[in-house]
Amino acid sequence: MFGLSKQCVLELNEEYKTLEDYQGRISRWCPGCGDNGILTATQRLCRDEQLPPEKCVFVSGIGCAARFPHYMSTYGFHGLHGRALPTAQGVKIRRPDLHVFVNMGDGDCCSIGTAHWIHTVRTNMKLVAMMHDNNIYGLTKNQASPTSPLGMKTNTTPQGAYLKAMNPLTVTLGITNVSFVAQVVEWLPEVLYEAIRQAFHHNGFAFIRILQRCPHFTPDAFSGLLSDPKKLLMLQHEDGIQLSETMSRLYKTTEQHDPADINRARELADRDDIVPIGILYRNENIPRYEQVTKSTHKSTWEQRENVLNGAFDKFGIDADFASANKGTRAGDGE
Amino acid sequence: MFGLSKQCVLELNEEYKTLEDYQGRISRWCPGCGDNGILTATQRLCRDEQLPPEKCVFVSGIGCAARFPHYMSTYGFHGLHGRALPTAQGVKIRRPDLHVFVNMGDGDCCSIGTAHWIHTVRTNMKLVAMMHDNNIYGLTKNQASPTSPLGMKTNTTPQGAYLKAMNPLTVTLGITNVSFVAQVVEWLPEVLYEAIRQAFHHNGFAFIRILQRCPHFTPDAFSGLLSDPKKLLMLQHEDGIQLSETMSRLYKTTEQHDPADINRARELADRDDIVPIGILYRNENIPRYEQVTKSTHKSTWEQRENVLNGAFDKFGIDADFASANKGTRAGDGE
Amino acid sequence: MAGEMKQQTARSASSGKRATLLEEHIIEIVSDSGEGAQTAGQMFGTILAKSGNSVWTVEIIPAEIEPPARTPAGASGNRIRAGSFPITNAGDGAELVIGFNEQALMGGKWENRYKPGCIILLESMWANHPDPEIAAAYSGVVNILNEENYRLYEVPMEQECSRFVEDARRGKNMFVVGMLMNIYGRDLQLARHEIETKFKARKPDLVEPNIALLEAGYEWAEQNLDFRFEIPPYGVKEQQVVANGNVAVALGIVASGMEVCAMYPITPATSASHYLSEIFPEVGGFVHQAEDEIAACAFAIGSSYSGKCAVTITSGPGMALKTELMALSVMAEIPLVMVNVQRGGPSTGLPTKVEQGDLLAAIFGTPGDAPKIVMAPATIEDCFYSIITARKIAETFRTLVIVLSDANLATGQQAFPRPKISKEWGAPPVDQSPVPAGKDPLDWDPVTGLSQRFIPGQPGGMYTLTGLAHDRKGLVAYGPGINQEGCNRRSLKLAAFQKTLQPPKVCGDESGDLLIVGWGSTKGAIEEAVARVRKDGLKVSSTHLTFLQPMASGIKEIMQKFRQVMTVEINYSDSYEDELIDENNRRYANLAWLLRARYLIDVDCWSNVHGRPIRPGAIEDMIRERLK
Amino acid sequence: MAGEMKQQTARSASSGKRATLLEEHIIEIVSDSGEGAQTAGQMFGTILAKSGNSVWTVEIIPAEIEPPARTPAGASGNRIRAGSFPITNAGDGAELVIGFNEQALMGGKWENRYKPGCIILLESMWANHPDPEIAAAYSGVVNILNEENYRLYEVPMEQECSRFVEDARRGKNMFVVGMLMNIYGRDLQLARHEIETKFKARKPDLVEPNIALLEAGYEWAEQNLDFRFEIPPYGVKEQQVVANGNVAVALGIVASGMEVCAMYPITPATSASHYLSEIFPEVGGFVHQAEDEIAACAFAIGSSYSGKCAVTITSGPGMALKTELMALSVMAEIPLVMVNVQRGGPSTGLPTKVEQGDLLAAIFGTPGDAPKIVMAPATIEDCFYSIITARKIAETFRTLVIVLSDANLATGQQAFPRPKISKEWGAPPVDQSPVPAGKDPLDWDPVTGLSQRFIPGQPGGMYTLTGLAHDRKGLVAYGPGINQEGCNRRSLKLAAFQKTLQPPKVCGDESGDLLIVGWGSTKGAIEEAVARVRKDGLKVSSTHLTFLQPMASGIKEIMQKFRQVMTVEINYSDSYEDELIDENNRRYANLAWLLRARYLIDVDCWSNVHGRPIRPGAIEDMIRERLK
Ligand SMILES: Cc1ncc(C[n+]2csc(CCOP(=O)(O)OP(=O)(O)O)c2C)c(N)n1
Ligand SMILES: Cc1ncc(C[n+]2csc(CCOP(=O)(O)OP(=O)(O)O)c2C)c(N)n1
Ligand code: SF4
Ligand code: SF4
Ligand SMILES: [Mg+2]
Ligand SMILES: [Mg+2]
Repeated sequence: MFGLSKQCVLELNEEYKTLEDYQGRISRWCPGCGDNGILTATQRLCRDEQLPPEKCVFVSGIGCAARFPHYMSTYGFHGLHGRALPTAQGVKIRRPDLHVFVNMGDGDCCSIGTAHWIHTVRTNMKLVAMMHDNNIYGLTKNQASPTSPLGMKTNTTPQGAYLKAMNPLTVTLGITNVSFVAQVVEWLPEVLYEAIRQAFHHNGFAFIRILQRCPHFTPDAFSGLLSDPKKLLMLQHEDGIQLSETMSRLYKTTEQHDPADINRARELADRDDIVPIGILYRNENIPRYEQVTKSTHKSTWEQRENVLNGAFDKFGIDADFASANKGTRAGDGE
Repeated sequence: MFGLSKQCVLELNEEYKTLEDYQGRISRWCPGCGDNGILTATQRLCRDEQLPPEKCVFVSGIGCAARFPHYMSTYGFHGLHGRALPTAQGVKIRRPDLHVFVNMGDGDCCSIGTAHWIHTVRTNMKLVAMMHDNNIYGLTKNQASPTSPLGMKTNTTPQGAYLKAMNPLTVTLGITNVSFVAQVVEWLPEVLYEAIRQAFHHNGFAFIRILQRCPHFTPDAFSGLLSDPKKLLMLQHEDGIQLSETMSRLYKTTEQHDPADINRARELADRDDIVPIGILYRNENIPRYEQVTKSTHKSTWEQRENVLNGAFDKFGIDADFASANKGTRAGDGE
Repeated sequence: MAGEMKQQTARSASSGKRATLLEEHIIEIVSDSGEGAQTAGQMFGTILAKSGNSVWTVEIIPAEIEPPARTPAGASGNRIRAGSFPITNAGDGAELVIGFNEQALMGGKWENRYKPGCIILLESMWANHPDPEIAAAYSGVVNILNEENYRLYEVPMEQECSRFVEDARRGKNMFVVGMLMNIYGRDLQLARHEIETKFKARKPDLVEPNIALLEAGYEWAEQNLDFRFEIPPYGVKEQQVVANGNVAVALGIVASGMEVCAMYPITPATSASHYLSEIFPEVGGFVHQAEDEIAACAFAIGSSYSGKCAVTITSGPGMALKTELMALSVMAEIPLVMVNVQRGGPSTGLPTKVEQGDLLAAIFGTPGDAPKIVMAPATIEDCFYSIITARKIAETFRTLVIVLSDANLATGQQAFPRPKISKEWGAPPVDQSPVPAGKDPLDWDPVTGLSQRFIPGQPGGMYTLTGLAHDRKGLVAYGPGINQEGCNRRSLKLAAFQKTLQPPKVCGDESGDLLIVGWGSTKGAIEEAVARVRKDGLKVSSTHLTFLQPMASGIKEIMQKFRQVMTVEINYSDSYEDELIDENNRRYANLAWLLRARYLIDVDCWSNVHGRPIRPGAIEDMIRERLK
Repeated sequence: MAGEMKQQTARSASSGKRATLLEEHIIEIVSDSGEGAQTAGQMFGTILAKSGNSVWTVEIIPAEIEPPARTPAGASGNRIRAGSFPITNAGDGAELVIGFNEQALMGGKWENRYKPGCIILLESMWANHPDPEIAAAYSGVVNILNEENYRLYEVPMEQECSRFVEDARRGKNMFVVGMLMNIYGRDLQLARHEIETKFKARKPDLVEPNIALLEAGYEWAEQNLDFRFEIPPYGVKEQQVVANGNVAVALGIVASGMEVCAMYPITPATSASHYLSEIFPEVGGFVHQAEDEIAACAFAIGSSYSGKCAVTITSGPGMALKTELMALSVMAEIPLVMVNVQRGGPSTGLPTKVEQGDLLAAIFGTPGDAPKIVMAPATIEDCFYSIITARKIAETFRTLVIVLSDANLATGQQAFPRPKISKEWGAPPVDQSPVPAGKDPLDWDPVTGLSQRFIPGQPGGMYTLTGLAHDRKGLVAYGPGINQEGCNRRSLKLAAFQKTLQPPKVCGDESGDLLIVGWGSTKGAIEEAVARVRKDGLKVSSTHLTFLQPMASGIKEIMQKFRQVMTVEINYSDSYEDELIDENNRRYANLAWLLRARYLIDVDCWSNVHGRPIRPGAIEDMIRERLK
């Protein structure tokens, strides 16, 4: 401590953010709801990374999961059902200084939000997307979601869901420009945290599917996984997640999986018999939309004046009247 | 001809449909537009299968490709941009007697229609979907589509498209319940026809991506493929497409690919260096939505009376008042 | 008269105490979620109805799925309005409230749900709670209630119940039913029967302890409460059924002959499809949960086009997403029924609460001219019949019919005469016969509005439907005359249909000082308020519109006979009380806009967006104030 | 006066022939697509403008991308209206038409685009075409034109041009320009200059043959045509720029300081984003083509929320899809500018044609109460400035501003005074300074309507925005009072803004027999028609509204001074001429509805959905008929 002035220490301490600094309103999810664990892991990340709360934006859609931003003390955007991703893209496009997170339910993301999910993966903007997958519509009280397993009785499928559950991982891994795909379960905080952390540091769009318990409507959805650790296939790799010793002792079904290997990632994602947990795929070299679309020009008023004057000169009556048509023809079509 | 009564012959002849019987209004696509070839192949299919024109419905969205139904003399539904697939599902759901075809552009299907594309694959209803992929928005005059190649100059990307083209095949092959995926080019009528034919006979949702020339806006999009037959990888298999001798002589880059092998299909679909042509994947054993959702009860008026009377008894004031609440609580939620 | 008590000497059925004779009473039971206040309320509502009262019940639903215990916003329960005259709405302030804890109770008080000074029966266990904060909170509330002169009775529910069951928390609700049986002097046997039916099949061992709790409640009230009420039955002559508006909609769908319902879940509409999902397969029908509202609407349109007339059910935000397809259905003349169970808006708004804020959006929401028919059920019974009517109109005129229900109808329960089933309700089967030569797919008789629809499968009928401008053959055509003709033809359907409508009835005299015009679920409350003030001689009448577009003839003539006309609606309007508001910028309530524009009569409006059914008492006060 | 010719003795600049002196003339040039009629029209329009005329040009666009040759629907070309007074619209029937084939020509005739008996210059090569059907078609048309007394001149264009170029088909357009130079007596040097600028850079070897063709056309006219026209210049004092409405919108976006435009292609809006895509990067801006309109709108909202005010551009069907997000922008008080370049509806309708059919949808389309500001540019110049204004209002009042342009403005070209650039136009930079304690994110000054927006990045401003009902802190709250307050506060913004609006100007006397009220692109035509009938002493005036919601004060007072009031609009309304229509069911034009509802004045309407700009002559006829 020699040489360190008292003032500095004080200031450092003052600025150090604790978990409480990221806590918004008290969460009102059901007791035992898995969303709580996801919230905690995310707050831990913010604390560990010491993210300035005012630089974080949590964008969500509508649903139980989508209440997430209210429980953070950062900026939050609790928007429309299904529209979290394009909103988040808009937030990020010209604000590289902001850390933008997206929290969606399985209905939010994989049903009404499908088009945005696919296209956001494609644009590969630097966002962390967490899909809270409880296999059900929680907030609207128990309707089938695309990830509801075949035969599950819900209020809209009282005779049982008609279709096999959709696998969001295989879809995501099929999208051109996919750059980060992880799957975790909220009841293993260590892996959950690590996936969010790696997502946060990923250079592009990070998609995490989080299996999330909904004790209220689907108490048994994941009971098989909970009771039998062998049902989880822990993906290990030096470039992926590395399990702690305790975890390794409990979860022994593991595979060395290199997140760079997309073919293997697709095969793993496709397995019906076991649930792969960890980083399925990562590629840090895919161009990011906010970067490739960035203009080299500044948005100063002077620059605007220049451009306007240029246009007015070009369209000036004394100049070239016909050029007013260049590239401006109102198209035909429907 | 012995033993065949004159009357029968006459009737047979009368009923035999020729290509003209499927021709609607004269097509108004640009000269050289690849859509014409797709139309011809489809009319040939109808003729070869002798489909009653009144039993065929061609559903489309909006775009050049989506004008397709007008050029057939069957029933046609030229609906809204992006909404062809859910409309077609609705047509088919309780009309198993109808042959339902869907024609969409790449924008129609892979941009505004993305969510429906993904979910229609998932429901696996018996429909033939042709995606006319000209890598551009034709009808609205030259804007980037999701399949426009990186750097392509269009009216909305005058500096060149920002993103690598989306690969509709890898996406489709990642969707749970995918059951038929083919890729063909419209300038090889033999393969085009064969893919549509196999799609027509497929027991579920058949998705065909057809690379389609748009001489007006993207004259060079496929010139590489046209000039160099080696760039096409012809998938051959006894369960897939088998090339004619002439074709085999011209197109020598081939692979024996079993359409049952989804992993290989995904790898093939993913190749950037070569364009696989043929049936990538087929699985005749995926349940079809219109079948699994079919009720065992008839929709007779008597049956309706029974059900109504049952409900009125149950909700009758002399009976069980409280049961009026069963399963009927207006949900909470957003 | 509503809420007014008359002293009587009659003895109640059950006890030696003097019972007050009432025409009606409003009871609320509130507990934490999971404590069974809803079950208690439903059971007691059933008993009241079975013993001859007219009953309206509404659920009190918390905003969260499992809200934290002991919170005002977390209250769950039931309101029961019972009377000896036909009850058409949830009424004014509750007159007897039972609270399982003081917080749940206070939620209702803050929302002004209780009549000041009403009777309150409050679980007393919290007084001595080990957590001093809880004890203090409890006694704070008790003080307030006493100060404000509520008739507060502290009831040791937990203590009493624990004599019979281990988990007293789960038994209180039957104890409460027992108390109510005593207070309202009903035959205990009726409640025993309810308990038996409820548990016999699935949990027979619960029958006995619950009956014990019931009897304990009854006995406790007998010993400790100094009031009894008697609400004489009202004479029901015909068979009745009880349902909420969403159940009625689902039954209407079955009765209308429709075969497909395509939807995407959204509160408060979803429960209609829940119930429909259960019964629809039994008539060969199918509920399709689509990936979103757009797909749901397109699916319904596709199905309708193929001859299987379809319905799509949604609420405001969902209707917003269907806007583009709504226009297609009109433009391409595909019959479609759309039910919008309105909730509080704008945007996600108040998902569980009532509003009538989607009327103008339903009529005008589609860009371009897309004339459609818009109707609104006013009662739960209407919810049933309006679907049958809507399907018929949709198919007859080949157009979109929007049925505007709302959260008030969706969650309220009421008895109505058991419908007499008629084969006429059903849809005709798909016509597969060949189309005669020379017929065009979009021909339309300009006088009757009728036309033959060509359905896939019909030989000779092949044509291509399009949302582009087109001629009568369905061929795309951009000529100015053709587009004008098409728009004209579609608009004239409304005119032709309009000629068939009957003028609305006037409730009250045909002329007077004030006419109140309403639409949708407010009917019961408006008519009750009007009846009340008319008793005092005020010259007020009301009329209620079922068809909002087009509107029946004769409405202008009705309005002209009154000095003032106003609408009462549950949606937003500016008020002249706001300093910024003047006649140049005031924004009117939905129906007021429509009436003003069509009839050029200075129709005023009184509306709010409190997210609750408008109470008859509030309307009454407004009228008295206005005519003072 | 418009279209009226006066015999003069003056000699035209170029020839010895007598020139008729005109105040204005309307020229149409039509060819098959690809034959260059558009280029010819643009070039001659430029020359007319440079030599001092006021000019309005409109493109004639075929419905297909590459339509078949020699078809009426396939015609491509240009209309030029030039005059010696300010020309504000495309005018009435063309007075001189040049056709490259008789089919393209007949398309315009069927659409009544030509003045009966006007001059027609028609390529004569088809007369002797080897295909007898073609030759017959040609002579059939020639017969018709002669019978109907058109002044038909058959011009051997192909034959003349083939003397100079191999592919005469591609050279005819310059021959046509040459003829026009002679007919209107302009200095040939001007045209030579245009050709040089056009080809010099990219195809220098084309300069010479094109000039040869030009001169040949000039010479041919000199030798063979017996008419010449002179349209004197009108005195322009200030610098002018020429643009179409979509270019003006794009320039307005640059000038407004916005940084993001999110869109999805749709006709006729897309070309605005095409041009913007070219220039926006130069000011650090970005055009995002989203996967659909919903994503585009959400993207724009996200960007605006983060402090980078955004615009989204669309047309009717796209606006329909954005409906839900429009309400979010209002509810969550996020500034957003939405440009809707209206086209013919409903549904896919008439994608390339004009309509003003989205006004009511813009105002009322969102379920629930979502008060937003709706404005409409009336001229191409307005297109530029309205975007600047819209951005300012959107940010000041934190709300949605919808700018309703249309296909008429989008595709018309006109000169207007070169804007004097002002720094005031621009948006303030993103405020990143800490938020003072005690401030709430949704506070709002009830008098001025002003509020401080909290933008991500600002320390101390953290809150969660929501589309659910919420209090001033943005906290979700379902209480009745809070929702009422929120709706009220959002509505009062409109009232506060309304107080700042000036009453519209009256064109003509302040009182009279008839007032015509218009909005949007019809302004020029209405005012011209009014001016014409006023010259004959009719007591007619007009007024034009820029703000449709809210509307300025004083409109009622203006209307009250006229015996009759009506709107003229390009959208659908029922007409009393239809037997089925009566006052109980007539559906009014969009603006007429609004005026009737607000002012209770019996505002009539005259409107159509022909998909074309309304002509001054048609309005004139209607007025004369009405006041007969
Ligand atoms: C446009 C629209 N449609 C429907 C809804 C109703 N809605 C709210 S949340 C939700 C789905 C909730 O499921 P999910 O996304 O899985 O989230 P969870 O509640 O399970 O966390 C739905 C359908 C809505 N708010 N908006
Ligand atoms: C809701 C809506 N948005 C936009 C449009 C405009 N639009 C018509 S076709 C089209 C895209 C055409 O591209 P594609 O689907 O690839 O078909 P193509 O013309 O290339 O065959 C668009 C954007 C529309 N008609 N409706
Ligand atoms: S309903 Fe399920 S997902 Fe929603 S808060 Fe409760 S437990 Fe969580
Ligand atoms: S624009 Fe392209 S896709 Fe459209 S018709 Fe022409 S060639 Fe075909
Ligand atoms: Mg979920
Ligand atoms: Mg395309």
